[in-house]
Amino acid sequence: MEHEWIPNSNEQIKKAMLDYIGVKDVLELYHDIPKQVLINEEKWDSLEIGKKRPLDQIEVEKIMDDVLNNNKIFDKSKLFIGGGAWPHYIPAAVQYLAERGEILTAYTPYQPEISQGLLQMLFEYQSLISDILEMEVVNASMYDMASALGEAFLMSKRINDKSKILIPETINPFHLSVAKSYTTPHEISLITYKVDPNTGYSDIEDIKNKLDDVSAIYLEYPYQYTGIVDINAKAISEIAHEKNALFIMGVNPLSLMLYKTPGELNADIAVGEGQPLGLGLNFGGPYLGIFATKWNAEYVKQMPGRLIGMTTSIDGSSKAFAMIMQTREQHIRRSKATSNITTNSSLSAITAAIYISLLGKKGLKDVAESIWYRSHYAAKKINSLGFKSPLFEGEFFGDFIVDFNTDFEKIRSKLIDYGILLGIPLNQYVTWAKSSWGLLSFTEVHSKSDIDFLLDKLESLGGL
Amino acid sequence: MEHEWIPNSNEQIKKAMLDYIGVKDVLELYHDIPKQVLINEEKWDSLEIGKKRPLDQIEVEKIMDDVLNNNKIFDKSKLFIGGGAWPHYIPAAVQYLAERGEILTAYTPYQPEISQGLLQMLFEYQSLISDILEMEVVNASMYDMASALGEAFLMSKRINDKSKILIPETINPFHLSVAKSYTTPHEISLITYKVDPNTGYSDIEDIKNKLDDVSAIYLEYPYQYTGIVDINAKAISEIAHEKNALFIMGVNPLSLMLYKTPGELNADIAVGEGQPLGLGLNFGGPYLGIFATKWNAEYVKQMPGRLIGMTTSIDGSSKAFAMIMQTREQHIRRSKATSNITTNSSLSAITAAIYISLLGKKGLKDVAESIWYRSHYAAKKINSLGFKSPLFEGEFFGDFIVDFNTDFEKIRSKLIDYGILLGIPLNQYVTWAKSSWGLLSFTEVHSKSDIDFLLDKLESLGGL
Amino acid sequence: WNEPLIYELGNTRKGIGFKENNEEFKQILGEISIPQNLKREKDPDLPEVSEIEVVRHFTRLSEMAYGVDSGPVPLGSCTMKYNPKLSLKISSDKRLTFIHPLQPESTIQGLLKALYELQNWLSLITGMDYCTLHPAAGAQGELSGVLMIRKYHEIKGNINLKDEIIVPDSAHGTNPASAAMGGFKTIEIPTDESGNMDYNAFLSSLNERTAGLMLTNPSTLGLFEEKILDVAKMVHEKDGLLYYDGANLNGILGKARPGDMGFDMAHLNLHKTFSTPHGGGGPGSGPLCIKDRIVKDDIMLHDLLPGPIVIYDKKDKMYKIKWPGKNSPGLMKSFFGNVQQLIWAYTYILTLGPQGLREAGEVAVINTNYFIKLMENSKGYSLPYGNNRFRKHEVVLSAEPLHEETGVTAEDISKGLLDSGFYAPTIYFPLIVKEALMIEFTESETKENIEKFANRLKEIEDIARRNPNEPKQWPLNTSVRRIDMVKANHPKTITPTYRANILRQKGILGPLR
Amino acid sequence: WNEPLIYELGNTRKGIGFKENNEEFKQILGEISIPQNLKREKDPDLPEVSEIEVVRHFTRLSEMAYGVDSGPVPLGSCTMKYNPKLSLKISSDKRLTFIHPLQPESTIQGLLKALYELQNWLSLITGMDYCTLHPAAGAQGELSGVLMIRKYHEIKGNINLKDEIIVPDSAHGTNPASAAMGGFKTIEIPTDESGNMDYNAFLSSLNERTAGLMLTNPSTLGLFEEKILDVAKMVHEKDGLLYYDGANLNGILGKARPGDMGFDMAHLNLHKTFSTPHGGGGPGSGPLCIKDRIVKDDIMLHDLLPGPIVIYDKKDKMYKIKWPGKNSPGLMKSFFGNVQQLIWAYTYILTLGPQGLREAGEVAVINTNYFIKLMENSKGYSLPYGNNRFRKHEVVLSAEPLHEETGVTAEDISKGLLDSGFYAPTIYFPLIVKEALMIEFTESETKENIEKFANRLKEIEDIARRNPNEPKQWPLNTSVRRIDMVKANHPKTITPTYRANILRQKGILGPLR
Repeated sequence: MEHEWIPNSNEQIKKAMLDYIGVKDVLELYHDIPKQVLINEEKWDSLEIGKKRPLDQIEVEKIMDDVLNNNKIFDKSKLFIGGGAWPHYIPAAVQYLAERGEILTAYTPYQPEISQGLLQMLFEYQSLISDILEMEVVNASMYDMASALGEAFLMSKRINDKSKILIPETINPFHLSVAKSYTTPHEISLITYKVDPNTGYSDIEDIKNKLDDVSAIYLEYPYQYTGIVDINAKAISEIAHEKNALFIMGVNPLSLMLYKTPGELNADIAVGEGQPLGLGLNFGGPYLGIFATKWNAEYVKQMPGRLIGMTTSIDGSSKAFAMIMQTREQHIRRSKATSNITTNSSLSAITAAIYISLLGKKGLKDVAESIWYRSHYAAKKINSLGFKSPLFEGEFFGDFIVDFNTDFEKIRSKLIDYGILLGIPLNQYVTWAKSSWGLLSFTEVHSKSDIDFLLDKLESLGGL
Repeated sequence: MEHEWIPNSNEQIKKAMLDYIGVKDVLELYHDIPKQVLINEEKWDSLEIGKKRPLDQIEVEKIMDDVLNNNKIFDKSKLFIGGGAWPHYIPAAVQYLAERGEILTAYTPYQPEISQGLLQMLFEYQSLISDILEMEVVNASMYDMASALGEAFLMSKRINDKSKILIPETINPFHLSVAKSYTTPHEISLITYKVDPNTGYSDIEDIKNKLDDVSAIYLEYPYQYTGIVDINAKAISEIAHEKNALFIMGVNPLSLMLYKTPGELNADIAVGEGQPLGLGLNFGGPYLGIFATKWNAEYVKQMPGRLIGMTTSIDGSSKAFAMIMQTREQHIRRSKATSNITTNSSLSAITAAIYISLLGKKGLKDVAESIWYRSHYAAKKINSLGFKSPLFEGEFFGDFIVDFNTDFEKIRSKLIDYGILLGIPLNQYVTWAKSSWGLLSFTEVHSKSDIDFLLDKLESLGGL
Repeated sequence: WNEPLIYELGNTRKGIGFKENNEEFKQILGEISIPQNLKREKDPDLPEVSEIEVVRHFTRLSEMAYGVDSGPVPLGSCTMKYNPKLSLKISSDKRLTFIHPLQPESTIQGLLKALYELQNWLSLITGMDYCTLHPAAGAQGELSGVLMIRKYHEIKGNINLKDEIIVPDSAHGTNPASAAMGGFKTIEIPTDESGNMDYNAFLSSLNERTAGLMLTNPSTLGLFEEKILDVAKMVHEKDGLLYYDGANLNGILGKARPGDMGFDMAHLNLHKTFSTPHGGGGPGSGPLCIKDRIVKDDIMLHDLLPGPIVIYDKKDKMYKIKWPGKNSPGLMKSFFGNVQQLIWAYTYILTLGPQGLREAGEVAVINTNYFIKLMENSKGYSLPYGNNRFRKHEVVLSAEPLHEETGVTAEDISKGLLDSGFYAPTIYFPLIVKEALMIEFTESETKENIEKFANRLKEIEDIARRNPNEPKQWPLNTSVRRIDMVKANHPKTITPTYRANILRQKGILGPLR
Repeated sequence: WNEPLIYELGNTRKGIGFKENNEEFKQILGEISIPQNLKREKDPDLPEVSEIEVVRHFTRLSEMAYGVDSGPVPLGSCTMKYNPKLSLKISSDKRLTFIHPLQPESTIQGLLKALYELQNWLSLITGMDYCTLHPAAGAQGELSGVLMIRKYHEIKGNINLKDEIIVPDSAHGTNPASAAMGGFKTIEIPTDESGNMDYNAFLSSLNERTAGLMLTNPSTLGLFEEKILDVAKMVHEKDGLLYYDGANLNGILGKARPGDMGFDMAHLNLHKTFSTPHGGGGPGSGPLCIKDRIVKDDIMLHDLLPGPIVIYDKKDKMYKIKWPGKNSPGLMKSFFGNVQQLIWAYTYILTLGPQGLREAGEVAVINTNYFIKLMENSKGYSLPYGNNRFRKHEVVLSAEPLHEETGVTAEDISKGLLDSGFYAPTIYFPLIVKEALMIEFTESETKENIEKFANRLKEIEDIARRNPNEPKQWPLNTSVRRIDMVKANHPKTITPTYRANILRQKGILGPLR
């Protein structure tokens, strides 16, 4: 079957190659496969794979148009939903650059001499994140924040071999599930500490009561399911270090443009979700797991994932980049490796580097301020509509909970008719929330008129 | 006003530069402009340009979403309309490659050593078109077919200094208008020859009666406003050459995959519309003017536009490409140049080269055959609905006229409700058509089910 | 890379095809039947390659090209500014690219509104009254203007008398070429010491035969025509029309407008002032704007526009296209215009607003004069014409001093610039400057790059003095060394297509005679 | 190019910003008020550059990268095939990229249907019963499988007993690493002369502690495990589960299915077999497919899947997502999966259909064996293990003969390949082959390129014999020569970020200790 994606699929070319190999038929090349296992052509071709026949590209585009059009298509400025992934503005230059074929179709840069551009981009990603976090070591990416968190917990155990990790009650439930998957085989128990029901801040006393054999205390900052930026961050850091436990932070790189950084708060490990840095929502992926640690050889040795370093050519004449500390990795260390990760999220990391470069310090701060302003404006206005908004009184960034006094899911459904997707019905995901609570989210994609449109529609549903 | 698109717009940078120049204020650099002419800042800034203030990119995208959404958006498979520009399938690789920045943002390759890639692409365009047309000389592009035609007529006059050019009655009316604009200053009269009202073929006798002082006979092939492929092409060629007139053809590169070529028909000049070769409809542009001529030094010397040639480096060690025959062009010859054209449609030409390369001989023939099949299928089926279809009995390709017995514009309006855009109401553009005539068009983008959908809707309008 | 021709990749594979697509039709209609004497005899000798081969081929070729995305392109009079990716994204949106040119107006109100606004914005930017967005490029805009001049005098019954168009000797080649295409003779006026058009020569060329004047202002020397108001008055007194070549508008953007200087018409190059990409040679877009006036009786100059304009019909509350009527020379191309470029420019103006456009113009001018200052003490390069005057968007240096001293030419210097990662300036133009280097950074270039460029020019000067033969070897770092232009143009070896090459090899094609 | 760091481009300009956007909010809310002890003290030292500088920077850097779009990337076990631009266009469509992961199911029926179909297709391709599309990459798919093995034995009450996983010594490093992350010990089995897992060693390693076996088939040597059915039977007898590493599925695509060989679970690397781009290191996507079976009572193996699956609810006539329940180890990442990759693979399978997938597999195998034949008479390279056997998708040559003769290593050879415009193979892997060159062309490579590659290997052999020092100097044509890896990793000079570099220069940061 001749196909444009398979150059040698032409019958004459194949015949010439088979002749040269010295076989009559391609089947001869498979003669070592047990007969019971080998599938015959007819059977294979009759399987319900695709449309059971090759399609022209024109047919494929038509089908995919159907696939995409058979969804409710929301304008991104009408998506008021976050909870671990947020609609953001992505400048056109980001996608253009990240999709250039030399980057998109490259493999892991095993041959550094011919991949300096790729390596430099990844080094720049590490560096830019490093400056945002104020931490000196950043790896070249993890799958996403959740898996980065799982790896952080394993790393903590490898460092101090203690078995308990304290996590906040209002942790992102997806992160929790993943953290459990990762840690269960290694006998780490995840212990929840409480948050204050009024402020949404962590309950320091509760933490102090649970410090026995603690390997690490984890703080989500801001909490993705409440939007609260915990004022006790510094205190928790100090408590952890007093007990020789690690302080692990889970961050949003954008909020760090305004709030204290893991570096300032003396975190040992920081993980974060890089999706806000120029990546789409993509119904869940791919995203970008940020992983950073302190300038500490033991930590770096125990760190999972790939690291790019700056060095020079052997003759010292030019700067050069290469993968470093490879002895931690699976392809060399095998069962002793710090992680099994190999393919990570390099292209997401490069995308983030392009995004950060395009905006620069001022642009990123603009975005953070936009998020702050919009969410605070919306919270205030929704409150004036007669709802408890925000539910928690603590400092918040971007996301906040509103108690709508009635089933939030119903409100959400009604608004879909206006092309609005409003927030997350929290009680579907966490046990601590009521069915009347919705987690709303606001970013720079929402203009004042977008928010006012939402307010207007919310008001019109008043009688609900 | 600091802006991301103006690197030196930072106030400090500007100040440093102005200081170095030795002026206090940027206005000093404009002191030679008469005071009455100079606009002051306030006045300028108050002009209704854009939104009267700079916008963020996010605001611009919102506004442009409105601009684009405030149109009726037809799926391309529901566009049954041609007449000089046709909906075609454009493989994704075409747009990706043509938009790569090194090509998109390049200038005319005045410095060949650093622009070999660009020059080679243009040379390949010339070559690929040359093989489709079977003519040995093709220029690097004109604006579109209409302007190419105007230039062809001027070239003909330059060659034989005769004053009449014969053109068909059913010529594309836009082409006619442009040809008149170009030729009027040069005292060329455009004389119409008739087509047979039954077959749509040219009236040879009428041509023979009009041969006095004829510089060229022009044949549109196929006629874009009837779809007819003229069976008299060969005869016209011979008549022209007998009278020492030029034979000029206007072609569709896709139809040439099936029909006799300008080369076979001994045309002296061929022009054509390259839009079907991977370009969008774009509400009228940019398109691609194809311009080809015979292997004849006098013709090439009189040819308008840019030519790329293959040669070698001076030491002969490697193949190389460069602009050739530049002495014909305006930047050297000024008022004696063959044309004033400089910026042409290079990127369209490159796009066409990519498109042709991706499809290859077989793929292009597939497209041509698809067009033939679909248009013939539709013509037959519409006929069976009780309309005269096709109106002309001659051989046709892609486009054909149907007499709907009632005001065609009304039928077209009704179908818009179904998301269908059906054809061109001919009598709005040409005098020889009735209001009941519609020019329909079918290409490879229309699947059988798309056409059947149209037939179904047409039938349902029966009572109209 | 040394990339083979696409033909050399062979013809044994399969490209993208649609064969399957036709099977169901074949069953209904049978095989394709084409009259024998219309049937193509032999399939064309096109390549047949797989998709990956095409992608690699053009990827590699693109890496052997150089655009603004690669680095500075200081081509004078070309205004190679940054082409924003924002505009690329919007102008290649399929909601735009699949709008057919003959769609009913009622289905494209969003688009027509934008085009209507663009007409207005360009009118305000140029100080004119009407704009048609029709011309496909600047040169076509010029021709449109020339044809309007012709029509103007024709309607007034003077066309046999009015057959001369005045053009300064510093003008772009397109000016005389456009005038000629419009059937006019061109009268060239020399440039005076200060870089203005020689006013006395101008006056003595002006007469009853004068149909109009074409002027670039600022000129290709980057200098503003100081006597422009007098010139306009004099031309108008002879009932000539003043045509403004908009190629250099970036030099006075937001500071002065052709309409206020007395010009009757002006074209704009959207790829210059309004950031549409040049695509390695086009497509461009050359809107033509005019200041309205009575031509004769009730015929206004705007009735002569050779292209459509969008109007707003207040009664029907919709935007409509007004196609040219009987007083127009006709159309210049099929359909409305190069709409992708128009929408690109629309987004550019929208983003910058009047403040941003002014800033662009100012920074372009600062960049030029900063560069001139950097070069001030260089002995090898001189600044001919108006040596003490500030330039606007561009500057023309002469390498004649260096040439006289060392034999190194403007071309050699260009190649030396290529070797250091810059594109070269426009060279040997305008013709009135010997060994001309015509340099325009636009507002898109950084201070650092301008400094590097100046340093490189000085470095070349040093090398030329130390070893005058070395520059003759340049370029060294490009994908090919200097090119054999004799072979390229010789009748026996000229090769405009691969087909010609093959037929010549087969002995079918002789020399080009 | 020698491109500076983005930091070196400076911090004096302005990037894309949204300042204006906040003015109207500021008027209502006043200045931003953040509690003092939560306020960041100092803005980060990020670059501030203009848009054109960023575009040029990454354009130039991309030209210093090498992907499948640049030329052949014959990395063994990486299956670097062509990444169709069709799929790129579709998977980056904003109708997909702006779907939020927690959108109501009712609003994404089109997407869920496609994902549902993809699950079915992958099940049929692997001969399995259920697939979760959840894992973010192949290695995460492996870990998911290992966690399922763990859970399986846990539910059966055997987890304290079952603590060993068998892995052949030719396995990818991820296999033992994943087993370890799942809390298992790995038992390595040597490879026999014919390239199979040593069957006797396998038998003697098999015991009551055996929790499962992880196998790549065809192996990293490109060889099919001939005794697979016996192996499966034996492992199952010990109540072990068989895990199939799908990295090499391309070698038997359309010819044999892991489900038919007795495997209980398999992950797929969509970037390998199903053409999603690797992006210079990810993101990938590693769906996990399983053959269902009873675990205990009414608990089925599919209940243990650590990821969601899409189901069709016939009653509600809609597609829904079934998230893992209490018998699952939990999720592996946030949300559904790497959906861009999934949709890419969906379009790939849709385009090729079963016939095209089979063709892809067959041509990949033909390409490998054609290359082996081309290399047959070369003395410098040997074919260790199963010397007389056909390979499937890849082949491992040993440069040990050449190394012994000339001292030239696999690494030197790689660099020589870089110099001729190829990417290099995977080297020094699998560990059981000395001076290994692991070569995989996939079905995307042309016959001509395979021949050129073979010729270049032979040419390198000749050069090595003539002048053994020359290869030590390679590469010469890349943007940088060989790299100082000692400096790269030394505690005093290690530089993982620009920040570390700056702080070290300031004396704030010491050696990494």
